[in-house]
Amino acid sequence: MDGYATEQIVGLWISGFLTLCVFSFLMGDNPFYKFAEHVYVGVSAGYWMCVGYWGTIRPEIVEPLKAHNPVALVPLTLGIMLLFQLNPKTSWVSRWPLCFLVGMYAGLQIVFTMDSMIIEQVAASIRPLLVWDAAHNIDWATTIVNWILVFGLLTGMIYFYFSVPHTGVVFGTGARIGIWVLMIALGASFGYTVMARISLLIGRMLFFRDEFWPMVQATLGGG
Amino acid sequence: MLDKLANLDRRIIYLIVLISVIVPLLNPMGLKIEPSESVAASFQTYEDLPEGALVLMSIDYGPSTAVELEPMALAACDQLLRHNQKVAFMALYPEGQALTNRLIGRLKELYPDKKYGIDYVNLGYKAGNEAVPLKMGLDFRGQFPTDTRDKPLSEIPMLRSVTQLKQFALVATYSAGFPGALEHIRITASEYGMPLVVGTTAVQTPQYFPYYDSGQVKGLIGGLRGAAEYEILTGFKGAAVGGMEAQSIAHFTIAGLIILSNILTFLQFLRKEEQ
Amino acid sequence: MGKPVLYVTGLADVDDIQTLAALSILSHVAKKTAEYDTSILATTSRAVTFSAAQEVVRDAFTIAGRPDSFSVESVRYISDDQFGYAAGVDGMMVREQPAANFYMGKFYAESLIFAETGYATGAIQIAGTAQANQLPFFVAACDYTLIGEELFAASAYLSGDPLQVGSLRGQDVGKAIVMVVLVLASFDATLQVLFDWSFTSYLGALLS
Amino acid sequence: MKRQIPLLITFLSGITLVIQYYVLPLNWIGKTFAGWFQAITAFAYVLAAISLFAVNGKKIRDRAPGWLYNIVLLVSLTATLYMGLICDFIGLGYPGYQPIDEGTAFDWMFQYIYNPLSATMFSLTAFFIASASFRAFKARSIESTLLLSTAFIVMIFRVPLGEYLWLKVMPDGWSISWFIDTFIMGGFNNAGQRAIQISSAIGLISVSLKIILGVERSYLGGE
Repeated sequence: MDGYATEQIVGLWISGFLTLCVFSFLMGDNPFYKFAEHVYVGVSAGYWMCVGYWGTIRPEIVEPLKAHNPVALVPLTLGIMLLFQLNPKTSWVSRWPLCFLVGMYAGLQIVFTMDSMIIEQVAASIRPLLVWDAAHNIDWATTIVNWILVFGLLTGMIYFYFSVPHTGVVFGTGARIGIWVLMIALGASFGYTVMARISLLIGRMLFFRDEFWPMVQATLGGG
Repeated sequence: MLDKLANLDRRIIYLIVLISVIVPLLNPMGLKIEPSESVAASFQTYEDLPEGALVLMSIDYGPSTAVELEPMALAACDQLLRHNQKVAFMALYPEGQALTNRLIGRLKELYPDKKYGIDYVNLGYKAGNEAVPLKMGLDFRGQFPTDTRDKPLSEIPMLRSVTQLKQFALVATYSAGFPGALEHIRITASEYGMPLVVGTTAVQTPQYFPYYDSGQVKGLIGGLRGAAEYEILTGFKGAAVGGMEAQSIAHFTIAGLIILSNILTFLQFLRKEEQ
Repeated sequence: MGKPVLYVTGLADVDDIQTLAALSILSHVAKKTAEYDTSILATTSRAVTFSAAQEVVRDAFTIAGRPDSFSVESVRYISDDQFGYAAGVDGMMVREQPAANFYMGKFYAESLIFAETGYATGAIQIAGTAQANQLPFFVAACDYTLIGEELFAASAYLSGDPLQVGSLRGQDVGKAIVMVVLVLASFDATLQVLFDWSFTSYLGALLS
Repeated sequence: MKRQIPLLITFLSGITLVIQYYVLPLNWIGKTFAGWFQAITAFAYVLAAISLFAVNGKKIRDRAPGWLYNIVLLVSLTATLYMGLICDFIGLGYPGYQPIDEGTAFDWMFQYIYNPLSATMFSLTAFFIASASFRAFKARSIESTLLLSTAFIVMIFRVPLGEYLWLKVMPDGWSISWFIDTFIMGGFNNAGQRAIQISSAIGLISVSLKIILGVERSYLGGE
């Protein structure tokens, strides 16, 4: 029937209805929005659990146990202990798996932060403060960028240096320039965030233009 | 009059934004888009891949950011399949697995002759955030024993000989947040030395620019704008280019709102001075 | 007397470091409001954060010597949902007309809704978060904003706990090393460009 | 006892992970720990779904205000779990396929219910950013003026219309996108972002050390 399978038609009508329910929040909180919100919370929690089971619990625990591999008992017991958090009286039991997660998470941060987020970033900011271009006179653009990179990072770090009051020549002006550099960086991030938020709305309008409306025309308008 | 305009009702502003997005979508102006350097670098990284290369694509975004990231992933997959290279999908984001299904559905339409298991495969989602790239680098087959159809890697033609992460020519992550690009940068790229291309939302682009500047990331594609540039570079007819006009008008509207509001505040300030 | 002080903690639970910093700052703010006998309204979006916040405010009032003026109503759980939390806190802002709004902790897109309504009610607004992509909005809309690490520095400083302040000192040593290396290495690279000679290349030649 | 053993677990799991990273023959420990970490995180999703049943069940029993919505939530949660998990347990699933794969009812639910709800929920932020831009974003200090003017430049000239108008007005030697790429993003943004990220990376390592050594215990919550 004009290229749309029935479950696609039903699906698109439901999607259209739910999209309008969520948009109704703009008119103020109302039953349609509350309905859509609660469906969303229920469906997303269900989705995460199903994908978590098939993706991780089954291969990490269920299958090794079927193959009589006792090591899988450890994550199983730690996992079940996590469920004790539901009842306040036995919630102390859930601390054991929680501590394993938090301890390992802390270990991961120590191991994988130093190199990629500090050393390589500082190395990339080390730039010569004067650059010649091919014809051996000053390449102004790169020199200025290098100055911004080196002294921008330096003053930015001074702004985040807390054990000395931000007064006086070095720390006073340093922190002052530092906050200005941060403000320009945050300004750029503001511009990009506006771009992101608007494209979310464009995405929903594209849904109506490219998926929902053609289906309605195909089925109701007789094509 | 001044005060009434200053605290305009929210709903009127919502209406203005809605109109500024809908009108350009209904009649596109066809403005030219200039690809930027970091997007051209990502395109080139894919282009330089050898014939029949194997790429690991990590789909780390959810439905809320699919509008920005799906066009990028689709254009890249189109580029790979056109050069009959192979792509294995994985996901650090739970919703990534279902969105990979959607990508595969589109690829089936575009390339009916390409087969699941020979040209593309879905290894699915693994919980555990950073622990996934950590284990994947130590023992790839241990982290992904089967694909989402429970077929062991040894029975999948394109992955039969693959046991280590190093056997992939390139890793690409299309990431909306945590877990995603930062985990791949810190572990997959920095730790295991894999070449990495990052596609991300416009919100996170400024945060990842330093990693492109330091060379830890081979290419960076940012937001719907980056997706539109990538579509132009690969010549893929996607959704992103169409959205850019609406993006332009909406940006001008919001910039106008900020200016108007500051002018109004200034006028109110002047009037208070006179009293 | 007069208008209350509103203290909004972020969306994350106590397992997030930003929420812990928010609670430590809350205890200081609650102590101040107790001393000046103004009422405080603290809102939370997670059950565990709610119970922790109640403890913090009750202790603060007792330490300030006014255990009687602590009311259970002053700490409220609004909702787990992001926009439900935003709508709930907005309603309180419009009804209670607080004189000062604090937004401390981990915020996402709803930070806009708080800052906008808070601005419209004319309250003084102070925000603090380490969420990099929410900082621009707080800076643009609030009177003062704690940026990233400042949130943790403020909570350590206000808590007065020697361990916290000590670790702050330790982190500053790390930052000092980064600054010194940055300046010296850049200076060295400049020498390399100007005179085609630098300390590092000289050392390199010696060692090899 | 309730606090000593959990802190010991945090210490052991953190230290083991750091040691196995530097001592290469030991990195099979890293692999096993990573597997356990993944399994427990997946169990956290199970915990979230079960606690939803507990919280909403209680609200329905006590007829708390809006309990109808809680029924909607539980119905959508149970339906999702049925389609993604339970149907396979009771043998009504898809032979040879996981029930969450392409073309299944679960996949249909994701595409036509979860997807529009989640996408539209976040697209609301496009409206919020517009109203906040008008009502709250004032240039009140040097810092916010710097931020708003950079945001203005990025917003206007990072979109095709802006570039088009710039080319119309300015002599063609001056490319605005080159200026933004080189100075605003390449200079100030990289310097400012690095200042923020390096300071927070150092802070992250310090907090992780405090967690492993048991100095930072507040994640254990009350007694």
